[in-house]
Amino acid sequence: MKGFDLLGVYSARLMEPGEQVVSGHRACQGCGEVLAMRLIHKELGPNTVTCSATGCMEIISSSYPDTAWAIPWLHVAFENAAAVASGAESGYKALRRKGKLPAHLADKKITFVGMGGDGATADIGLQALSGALERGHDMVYVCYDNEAYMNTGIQRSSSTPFGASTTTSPAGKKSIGQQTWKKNVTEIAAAHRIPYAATASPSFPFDLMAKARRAAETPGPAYLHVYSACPTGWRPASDLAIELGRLAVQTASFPIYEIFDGNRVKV
Amino acid sequence: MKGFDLLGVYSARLMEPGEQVVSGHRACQGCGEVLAMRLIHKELGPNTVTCSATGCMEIISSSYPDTAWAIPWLHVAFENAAAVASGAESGYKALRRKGKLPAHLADKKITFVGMGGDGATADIGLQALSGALERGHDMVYVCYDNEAYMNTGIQRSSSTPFGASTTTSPAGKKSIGQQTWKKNVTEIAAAHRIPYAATASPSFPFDLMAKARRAAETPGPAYLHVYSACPTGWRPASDLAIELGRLAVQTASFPIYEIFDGNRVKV
Amino acid sequence: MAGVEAENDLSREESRMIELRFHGRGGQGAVTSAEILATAAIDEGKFAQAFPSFGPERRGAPVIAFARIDESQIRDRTAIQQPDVVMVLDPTIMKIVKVTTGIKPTGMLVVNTSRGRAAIAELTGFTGKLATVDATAIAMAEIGRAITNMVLLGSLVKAAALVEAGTVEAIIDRRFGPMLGKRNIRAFRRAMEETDLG
Amino acid sequence: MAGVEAENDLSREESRMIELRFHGRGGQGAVTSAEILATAAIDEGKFAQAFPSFGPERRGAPVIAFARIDESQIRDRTAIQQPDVVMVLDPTIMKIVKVTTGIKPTGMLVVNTSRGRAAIAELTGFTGKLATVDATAIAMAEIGRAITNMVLLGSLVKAAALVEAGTVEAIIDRRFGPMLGKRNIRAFRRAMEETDLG
Amino acid sequence: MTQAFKFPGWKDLPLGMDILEPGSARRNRTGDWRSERPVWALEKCVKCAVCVIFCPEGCLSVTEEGYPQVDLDYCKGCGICANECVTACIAMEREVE
Amino acid sequence: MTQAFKFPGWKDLPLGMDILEPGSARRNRTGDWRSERPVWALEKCVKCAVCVIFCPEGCLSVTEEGYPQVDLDYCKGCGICANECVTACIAMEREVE
Amino acid sequence: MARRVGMEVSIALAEAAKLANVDVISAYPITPQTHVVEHLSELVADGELDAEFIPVESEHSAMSCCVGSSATGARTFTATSSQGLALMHEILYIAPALRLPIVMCVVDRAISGPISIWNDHSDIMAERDTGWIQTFAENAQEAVDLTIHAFRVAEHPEVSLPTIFNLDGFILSHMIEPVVMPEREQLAAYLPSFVPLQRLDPTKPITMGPVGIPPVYTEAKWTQEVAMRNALPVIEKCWDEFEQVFGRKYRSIETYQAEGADVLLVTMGSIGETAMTYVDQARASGVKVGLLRIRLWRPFPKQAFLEAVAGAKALAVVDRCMTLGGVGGPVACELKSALYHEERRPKVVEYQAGLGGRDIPVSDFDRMVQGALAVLAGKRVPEPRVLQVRE
Amino acid sequence: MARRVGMEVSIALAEAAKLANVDVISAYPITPQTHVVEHLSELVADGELDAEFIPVESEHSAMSCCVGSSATGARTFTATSSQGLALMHEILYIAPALRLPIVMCVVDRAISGPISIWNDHSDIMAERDTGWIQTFAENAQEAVDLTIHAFRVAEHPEVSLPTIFNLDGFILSHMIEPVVMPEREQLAAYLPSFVPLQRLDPTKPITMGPVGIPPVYTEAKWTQEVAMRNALPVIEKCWDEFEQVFGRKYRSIETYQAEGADVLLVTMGSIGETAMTYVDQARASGVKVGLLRIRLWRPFPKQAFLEAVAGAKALAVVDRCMTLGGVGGPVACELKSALYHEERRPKVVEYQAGLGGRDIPVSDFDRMVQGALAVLAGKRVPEPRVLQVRE
Ligand SMILES: Cc1ncc(C[n+]2csc(CCOP(=O)(O)OP(=O)(O)O)c2C)c(N)n1
Ligand SMILES: Cc1ncc(C[n+]2csc(CCOP(=O)(O)OP(=O)(O)O)c2C)c(N)n1
Ligand code: SF4
Ligand code: SF4
Ligand code: SF4
Ligand code: SF4
Ligand code: SF4
Ligand code: SF4
Ligand SMILES: [Mg+2]
Ligand SMILES: [Mg+2]
Repeated sequence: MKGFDLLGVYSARLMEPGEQVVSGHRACQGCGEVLAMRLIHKELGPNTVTCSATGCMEIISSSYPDTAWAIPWLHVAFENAAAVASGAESGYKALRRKGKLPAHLADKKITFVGMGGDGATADIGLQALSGALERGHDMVYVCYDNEAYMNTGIQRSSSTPFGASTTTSPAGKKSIGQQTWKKNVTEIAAAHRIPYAATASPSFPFDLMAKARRAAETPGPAYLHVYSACPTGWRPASDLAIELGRLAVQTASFPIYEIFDGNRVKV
Repeated sequence: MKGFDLLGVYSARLMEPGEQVVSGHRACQGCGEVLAMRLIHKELGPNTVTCSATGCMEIISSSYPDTAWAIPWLHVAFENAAAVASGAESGYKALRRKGKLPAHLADKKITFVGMGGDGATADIGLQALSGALERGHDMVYVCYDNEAYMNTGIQRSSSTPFGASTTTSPAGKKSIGQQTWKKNVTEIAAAHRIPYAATASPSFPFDLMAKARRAAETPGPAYLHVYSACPTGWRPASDLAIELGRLAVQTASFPIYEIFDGNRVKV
Repeated sequence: MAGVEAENDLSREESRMIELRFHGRGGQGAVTSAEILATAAIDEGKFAQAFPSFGPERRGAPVIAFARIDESQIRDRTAIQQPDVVMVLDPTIMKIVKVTTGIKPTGMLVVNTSRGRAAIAELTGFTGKLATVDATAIAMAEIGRAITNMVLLGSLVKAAALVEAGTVEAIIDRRFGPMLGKRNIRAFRRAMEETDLG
Repeated sequence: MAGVEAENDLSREESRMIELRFHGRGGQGAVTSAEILATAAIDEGKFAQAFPSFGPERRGAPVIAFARIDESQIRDRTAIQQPDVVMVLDPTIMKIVKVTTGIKPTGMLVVNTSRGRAAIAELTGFTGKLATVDATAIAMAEIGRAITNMVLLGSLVKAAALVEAGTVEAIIDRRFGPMLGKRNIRAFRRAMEETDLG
Repeated sequence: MTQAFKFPGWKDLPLGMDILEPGSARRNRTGDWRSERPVWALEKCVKCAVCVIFCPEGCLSVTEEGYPQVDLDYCKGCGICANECVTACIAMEREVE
Repeated sequence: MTQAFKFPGWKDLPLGMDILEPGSARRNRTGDWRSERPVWALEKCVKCAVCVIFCPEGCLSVTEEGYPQVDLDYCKGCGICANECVTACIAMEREVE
Repeated sequence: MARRVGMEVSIALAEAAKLANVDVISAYPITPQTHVVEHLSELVADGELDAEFIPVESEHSAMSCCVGSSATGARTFTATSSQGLALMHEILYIAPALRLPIVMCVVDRAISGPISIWNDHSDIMAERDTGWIQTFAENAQEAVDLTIHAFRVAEHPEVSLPTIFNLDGFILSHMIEPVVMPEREQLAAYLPSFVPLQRLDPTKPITMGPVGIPPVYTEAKWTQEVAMRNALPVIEKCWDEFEQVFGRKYRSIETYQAEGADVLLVTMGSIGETAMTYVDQARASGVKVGLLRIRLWRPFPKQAFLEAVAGAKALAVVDRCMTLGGVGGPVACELKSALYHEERRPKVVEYQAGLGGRDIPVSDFDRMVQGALAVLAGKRVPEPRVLQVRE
Repeated sequence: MARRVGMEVSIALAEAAKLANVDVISAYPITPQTHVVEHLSELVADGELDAEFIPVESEHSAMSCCVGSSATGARTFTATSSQGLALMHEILYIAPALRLPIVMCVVDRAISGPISIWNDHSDIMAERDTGWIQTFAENAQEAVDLTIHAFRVAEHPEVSLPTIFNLDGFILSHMIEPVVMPEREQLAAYLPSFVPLQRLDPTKPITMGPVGIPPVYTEAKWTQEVAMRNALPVIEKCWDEFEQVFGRKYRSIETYQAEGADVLLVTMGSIGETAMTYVDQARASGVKVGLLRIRLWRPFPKQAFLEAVAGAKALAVVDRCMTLGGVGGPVACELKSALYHEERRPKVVEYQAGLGGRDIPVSDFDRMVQGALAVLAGKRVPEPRVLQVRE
């Protein structure tokens, strides 16, 4: 049963139909990241506004004239998804309070999502994220962690694990590959004392979706760090994304857990 | 004895003479931040290269043609002191390894310091700091925390405590002042699993100086967060900086402690 | 508009611009006094400007501020090089700053001092109009702190009548609120009485 | 330089530039084959270019690559619109992409297929030179994976003799290292033998 | 070489180059990318829908009878469904020319 | 109104506008900022040097006899030394005109 | 009726933004912009302005938040200067491409290095390609009026472009001077509420900011250029309407004593006022000199400019910014480019002045005009010159 | 002897940086610059290049690290593109002010929005005021040669300025083409080791980057401008020396078939090669057209440019960037400015083309030249035109 518990197996068929990320996107064959993105947004549903960083998920879902998005979606740049989402959240907040929203939006509860890859989150967008968490916006930030800059060709990020060989941390005569330890953004986010932070993996889809929901329902900022296997960057066969994610969790090389108000809870 | 322990009292006179930050700087009367800067650099001594962020300490120490610095010192911008210091450290490292340093520098052990205010550290320079910590440069980063952007006129930072009134988080009919909780950069730094992180205050000068030394002697990145009372920004009389710092520590509103490799040690 | 007869000869023909420079220390309110003076002139329908010296000066350091008053629109924004009036809020400033730099020979020096006219005339070597007041004493007595900026404004109104006392008082009231406003107005009024115009 | 007699009539006069387009799927090595071809030409003293289609195409998606070969310096960097040669690395591509778009009537189509010339001629409607090879079969046999790019290069060298086999083999050897190099060279050679030029 | 979509002239570009049609990527038939296709031995299928949930393309759905069903217009042939199927009832078969 | 320093012409500006003289800020006599000055009743002084260490200006030093000594060229008169003195032997006195 | 008051210019324009009833302010402090945002924070804290004030952690995020906010249809305002503007640089190109009508106040300040908190135009000139509408204010009144005009123009359905109004740091921003504050009723008459042309709306989902692949990038940029060109008459029209409501008149290009002038001084920003003083003096002593002030810098009002200079024999152009290693300052460069193919082209004598807070006194204008007159008298046109360089 | 090899241009120039024995590389990946830094990482990982490779977390930090590194006297290299360059913007002004001879490869790419990974010059044009020396390469050989030249010039004691060499993204950076790789001995003969004029040295402490108060800011900027002007002859001299060592000749302004040309095409970057093809064809059919290529963009070689166009009746200038709402593209604007006061001025017909990765085929050059010929035949000079806008 590949570690997939029975309950899990049969609950799959209870899933609602309806997708916010539709077929026709241009992710690689067998991409674990796009699966995570699809499942999270499926769970969050149509009343979601997503602000995306540049990266694989942006490129493969929004090349004019094709969009894979069935919800309102905004891409601005690589390093500012959290800030853009803060702005969107604040815009709605102000308009709602001031009674300036059109009638059909006035009472709609909307989930605001900022999302990016590990590069967009742990590196170039860390500050925008920290600012958004600190200010306390009511939003969910999702990091898809495939442990490198995949969109630009498998360069190292600070989320690349020690020893991994990437195009900018290649193994060579004088180097074993990545020379630094994986930055733990979830811990960093939790150090902001936000109400909710969690790690997850699409290999455990119901867990992932439940966490997405919890993140959305938490008032204030929530952070979701999703381990996303990337067959292109990791170079295994294209059918292994789920298996690899499951393995990472089961061997605790990527533990999944939740942190409420800074206090860690294992799952 | 104002909480100053006896040992401390009498060790003051054992201090070495020699200053790296000289008189004639333009800090306000009674500035606690410049005191912290002076003491730290006094301890680190002449073989130090300091890279400074824009802020009070930069402006008051380096207005052409006046410099308060007796060590090599470089200011580039507000948000990048940690990156600039990384660069300087790497430059020396490469030149030394390649035998390219002039003879008089070849064997000199140099301490590389990046420094900035709480704004430069917790806000606009957080990412540069995170990057530097993650990459593992052998350097010391010092944050002078006076809990607001003082250089530009007492605007809030993410290090401003909850409820404090600043020019951009003013108390008013609809606001109590700062609406967010103080960001804990020391915890964030420690979440990077760096070998040494500590908090300190110039009100406890020997503790501060000992930590500065420990930070410098730690191989790899060290982070020092220094509570720095600012009479101009906090609006008390000009003779209270030391007293206020002492109070903050003693009431645990600003606890001082050390964290080695991510494990907290109270002092 | 300037209904009061000027007590001196700073000529007030149409469009004769008056330029003022204020000396004080960072944190002492030199800028505020320039500001209140200009606001008063504007409230009286005149044209006026006030501005600080644009530097990052710190608490304690000597600072300056400027004001201009005119009957017609003021188009000059450059620093004032040749002031008609120089105001010295802090007596200790004169030891370290040459406060008379650039002052017009026909100009006026308004000084906070406890030492009297003669001493100041000698110290500064200034031969034009001189107004002195022991502003620190007045401020300590009326406000309880050595914040002399409103006192000096009183002296100025007395000495040069660029604006009316009532206008200034209204602004002080608005700006400082009932408590502190009242004290400052008292200090302002005392200065109008106690200033020594020679 | 091109010492071997060309087996076809792609005219080789001085400065007649040959332009090639390669069709494959992301991850299949179309770019590599263009690159090796160009490098071989350069190693032989010719001028050549190779470049991918500059897009963010993902693994699995149809991709194209280009090459140009000439006796004199090549100054054109624009995309190739009218190729002399079109190489099809993956037989399934032809169902979804019109591989003959823009190809010169005098041009040549080199196709990986197990279905034989006639089927391809019919499928593509192309009436120019056609070279076919069951590259997938060769690759599976020699390399153990369906990586057909070196096989197709063999067919091309056989069909058009733009570069010498030895030059290509040397590059394959350099690039893939001893193990994989040897296998690819075997595949390359088999293609030179098994390619059907009609 | 084929570009089904006709790009609009500049006057017809939406403000800000927004894409106004949600999910317009559906026009992009990524089934073209496939070199292998999943084939079901439905007799072994327990209708658990695990394959459905794990498909990165979202191109699997559940029929009225509860069986999985693939939309080959989008299936890229990654093989995840086959690898994850709890009863191993999916096989990947090479696409023919 | 007084600017002791004569600014160099453009040709004399150092490369990159570096300041080549370490500690050149010493030319900046911040004693001018002072409106109060510290005055010592040395008879009460226990030579602990606590005042010295806490002076933000670094303008206190220790004499040969071990007593603190102020450099009034730089003392800004903040009063920290007076406030921190362990024996309260420092008084702040207003500067006279 | 509208009150005439003495007010610091920064405060006055913040009050104008309040009158515009902005919904979201996202800003980061930097000298000399600080008083603008500080006052806005106070207004929000006191409930005088109902808005979200987002205290971002950098200017990069300030502009990013503005983009997110504006995309929801909120009236969005920010302000910055110098290093802050430079840190926004990347995002400054994106806001106009997304056609988001953000309004930004740029308090112009020299750019580092060396670091300077004082005024010139080197910060804003670096953004001349970005696609923001840009105006320049000369005094308090203009700063207030241009604030209001900026919202009107930016959000105008025929425009929908972000708009910057510039004011000189300190020398204008920190001045206390008289200003007539508009009344709420006037605002209501002039500035309609913002009806966004696009919005992140779950009931009508759109995708904003997709990739501009080569078949479409050129067209996308061209639509931006066309939008800028089309904005020009709307901007003028909004000034006409402004005059009707408020009684004060603005034009893209404004002249002073230009009639019969042989030499026209060309300025942008607050030095225009000193230049007027100079022109008055020079005219009085018989020099045929006038003044041309560029109020609208982007889109550049080429036609109006050409008409305004038609009679002049020489222009003395003041740039507040250097193009290091370039042919001259950015404004002069552009003006010469605009004039290049004209039949009757004035000589253009270029000056770079007022850098990093150095005052441009009346005497400097005289030097400039004398330089231009010398050229008219037959002297070779000198290379662009930086004024007041100490030897 | 120097080997002629087929190599991807990015790899080739990374190899050139290796030959220059750089000490510190601090870079952040971005398409299409990636192959440059990837190859450098490999060289370092394999010990073929002894250098610190700093894998920064953003381009802002990349440039900041470069500043810190260069200030220690280390030979410092970086590379970027587009959004990355834009994110460095603030620091780009500071490196030249500090006179730090950093060398940067800019792989030119269009700037967002809309986001595009493809080539044009909108990224680099935004940095035309900053004070970096800037050259443009047209092919692999030039990219390699300009890499080496960049170090020579930047570190030249009479220059000491940071230097950018540009190459077009993809269309040049990703080409495999022939290149003659220099040999170590040649490098040794041409490029001396870096002797910094300033250094963060504890035995001789200096303060770098102090505040530029108004009495000194103007002078500081003027020294930068003078440094740029003085760099011009040194740059040319370094090309002369280059020719002596490597046998290849470069000039600030280069012409092709310019003699007797009525119309000169003006290009910058790799499209110059296609333009040559066009010129050959056009000449063959009797059109009197030539080509002028700007190799050195900063400092702008005004004199050489004026001499090169002296005989032409019209210029057809290609900008790879739009100045939205401006008078025209940045290159054309500057050229017209340079020509403004010349006695005999060619007509300048402006085109903006090749935006966001759109090819400029030979036929486009023909359209441009036809446009210029039409002007010579009496047609009004058209407004700047963007080519290939789909109606
Ligand atoms: C300022 C800036 N720098 C660099 C880039 C280039 N870039 C775009 S996406 C990307 C990597 C994305 O990595 P990650 O965030 O991990 O997402 P992934 O593609 O791996 O999902 C990079 C380096 C950019 N767009 N903008
Ligand atoms: C990019 C940028 N944004 C803003 C500024 C303006 N600025 C300079 S220093 C400063 C505040 C400094 O605050 P902090 O770091 O806490 O140091 P402090 O002055 O309080 O010691 C600000 C906002 C700047 N120089 N650069
Ligand atoms: S590169 Fe990796 S993360 Fe990106 S689309 Fe492909 S499989 Fe997914
Ligand atoms: S404002 Fe505060 S921190 Fe800054 S110099 Fe003054 S006292 Fe020190
Ligand atoms: S092969 Fe992959 S894409 Fe196709 S249905 Fe299975 S999981 Fe989905
Ligand atoms: S995973 Fe296998 S058993 Fe389950 S529904 Fe899919 S095909 Fe049937
Ligand atoms: S008053 Fe302040 S500055 Fe003066 S000596 Fe005492 S501590 Fe130092
Ligand atoms: S703190 Fe007091 S007792 Fe101690 S040395 Fe200073 S003056 Fe003497
Ligand atoms: Mg990633
Ligand atoms: Mg601070």
